[in-house]
Order: sequence, then structure tokens, then C-alpha cells
Amino acid sequence: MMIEPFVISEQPIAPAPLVAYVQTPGDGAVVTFTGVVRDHFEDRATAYLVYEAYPEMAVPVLRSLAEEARERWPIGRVAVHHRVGRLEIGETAVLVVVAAPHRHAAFEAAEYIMDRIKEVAPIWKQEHWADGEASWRE
Amino acid sequence: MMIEPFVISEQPIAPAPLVAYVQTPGDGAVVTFTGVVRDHFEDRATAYLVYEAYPEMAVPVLRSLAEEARERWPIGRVAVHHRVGRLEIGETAVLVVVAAPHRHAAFEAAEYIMDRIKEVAPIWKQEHWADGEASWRE
Amino acid sequence: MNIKVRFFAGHRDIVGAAEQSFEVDTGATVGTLWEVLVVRYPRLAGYSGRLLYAVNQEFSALQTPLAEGDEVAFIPPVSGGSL
Amino acid sequence: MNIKVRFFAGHRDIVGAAEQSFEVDTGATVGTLWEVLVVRYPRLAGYSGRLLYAVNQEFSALQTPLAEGDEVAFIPPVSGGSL
Repeated sequence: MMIEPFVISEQPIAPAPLVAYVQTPGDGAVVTFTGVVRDHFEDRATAYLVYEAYPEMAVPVLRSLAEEARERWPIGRVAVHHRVGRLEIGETAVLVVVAAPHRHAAFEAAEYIMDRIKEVAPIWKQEHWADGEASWRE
Repeated sequence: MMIEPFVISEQPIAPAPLVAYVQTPGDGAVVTFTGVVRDHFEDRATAYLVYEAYPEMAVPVLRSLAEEARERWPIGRVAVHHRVGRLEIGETAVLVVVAAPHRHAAFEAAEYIMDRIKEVAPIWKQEHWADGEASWRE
Repeated sequence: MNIKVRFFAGHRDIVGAAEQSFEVDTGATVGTLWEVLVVRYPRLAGYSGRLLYAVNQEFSALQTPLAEGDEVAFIPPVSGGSL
Repeated sequence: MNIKVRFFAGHRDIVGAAEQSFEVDTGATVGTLWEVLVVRYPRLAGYSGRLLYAVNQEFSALQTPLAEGDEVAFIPPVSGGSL
């Protein structure tokens, strides 16, 4: 199966193929971050989320964030998949997977990439509250 | 399926049930560390590894390391599975999974638990080199 | 010059469109285009200073000059809080 | 007092057994038992100061007193390097 490492898609995210993709025989550590839709935000109950992206830009941005991480830590392969569309509580919104020879670099790089996604990736989240209102998280 | 969160076993480790186990509706972040058998150590080629544990002690130690992490960061569920016996290159030796409401705590706690496993968990690794020699990693 | 502008999330709700074309003078920059938009859609004003800018899918600055046919995006805050 | 000692990894290779019983005097500690072992198996001496100690599957110290029937483990370094 051909794996695309950087993807924005409405399809559910399957972690196993991405973890298999990043694993190469020289890398002993794989760190996976799974961002999951929570049932609340700041004491307000969530019904579901809608994610939206500027996909022509978001995919290259994800790729460039992996390169930023690679300049900072000795890491191997990286994969980032982000879902868009309506997501229910408990569904995976984003998966960041980083392989490295040693674990500290893998942890640091995965957290860095996720922090940077939150800062600059053109992907937005609309909270649909349990009370029927909706608001963009800005 | 009943999931045991802290396990030492000769069976291959399947990540999906553990990730599902730690995920609860209030936790938006899941960090998974996968420790994989590498093909070399310090420029010497590895053929395979043998892991050995003091299982009556190692399982409670894994549980107590999760408690140590919980005292330090606001985290949700934790699961740690460690394999013993002969492992081939590319196989998963250890899986640490931590859920938390927020990602930073999940990253910190997962790395902390893995660091502590390497310090105190009574689990040993015997490197079987490609040249036929074997040595305990001490 | 004809410039295509993409709107996302809260901006799209305010503008009521995902995409619009604007005529701007030669020498216009990302910043002058944003001022044009704020005049037309005053509710965008609250985003001034809290945006990222892209020209042809590359991050840009308020000073970036525009050229005929460019695609501009004003990127509302993406800090999705803390997963 | 009869004490059961478990051996793992490099220790088991040196001792040639996964488990042995030892008779120690009343008042013996983890540390005095280790000294007995080092006399019997001199190759264990290189581990002195690089061990963790467990009595009945709980981390203990060299000063921990032993009691009849205790299970003691001398835990060789587990720092599996850097995965």
C-alpha cells in the first residue's frame, strides 16, 4: 500500500499504516500523538466538531513543519494526517507520528510538530455545543 | 474485551486495543510510545534481541511508574505492555500509552514513564549480534 | 489587478462566501487589500493583528506586494486551543 | 534464616541458576547477603554499587533487614540504553 505521509481528508484516520510507514530498521522509537474530539471545552458540553482546512496550503504546511522538526532533532520519517468535516466525540482529528533512533528526539519532535500545527496550519475547528450553538475556536 | 493495562508477555503487542482502552470522552490527547527492535547498536549489527523480566515484580513496578506520572501531571488512563522472549528487528518491545485532557501532560508523562522503565523496571535485554555473540545490555 | 481571496471559518461566515475576486491598484499589498476588506465587511476588523497571511499558498506579510491573478488568504487564528 | 535469591540476566549467567536458597544469620541484611554472594561468585563483584535491590518484589536498600522466607533479587542494571 502506498502511504501518503501528509494528508488532509474526510476519511477516518487509521494509525496502524502510518506507524508502519514511519518505522525503518534503524529507528528504535516511534512516538504517536492522537488528537481526539473531547466531550467538553472549558466546562461547556460539546455535541460534535466540524474541522475545515485550506487543503492546498495545509498539506505543504504540514510537510514543512516536519522539515522544521528535522532541522532541530535527529529524526527519521514523519507522518501527519488531519481529518476535516464533522467529527463525533472520541473520533481522531489528527495523528502525528515520528520515528527516530532515540526516544527523546521522537518525543520532542512530535510535540513540536503538534504545537506548530496549532499555531500555523490553516485548519479550523468549529465547536458545536450540546446546547445547539456553534462557534469557531479562535 | 477486558484490557489489562500493565502486562509483561511473550505475545506480540497490539497497539489498537490499548489506545482504545486509555481513551475516555474527557481526554483530548493520547500519546503512544513504541519501542522497536533496531538493527544496530553503536555501529554493531544486531541479529535479534531477547528480553527477560522478573514478572512478579515488573508488573507492579509498571503500575507504580504510572502513579508517579499521575502525581506529576494531570493525566487520564495509562497502559504499558512490555514483551519478553525473542524479538526480531522491527518488532515492538514496549508500548506506553497515556491519555490526558491536554497534550503537553500526555507527552511529558509518556516520556517520564519510559525513562523510568529504563531506570528501574526489572526487565533486561540481551543483544544477539549479527556476528553470533551475545551480551546483556547493562 | 484582479486578486482572488479565499475565506475560511469565521471569515467565511462574515463575508458569506468562500471566495471572492477583488480589483486592486498596481502596487497593492496584502495589507492594503485587508483594509479594503475591512471597509466592506466591518466585522472583519476584530481580526486585524490576529491573522496569518498567505499569497499563493505561501505564508506572507502585510507588506507583501500583490500581482495579477494572485490567490490571497487571510488566515483567522488557528490555535485550536489545547487538544 | 532461609532466604530465596532470584538471579536474572547477567547474574544468572554467572551463577548458573535462576534461583538459589541461602542460609543467613539472624540480623542479616540485603547487604550482608550480597557480600556472601560475591565471595561465592567473584564475578558478581563488578556489579557492586550498580544494582537495585528487591525484597519480596519491593525495592529495598542494602540496609534492609531480612526475615525467614524472604525472596531477594539483586537487579542488574536495566538501563537498556536508548531505544
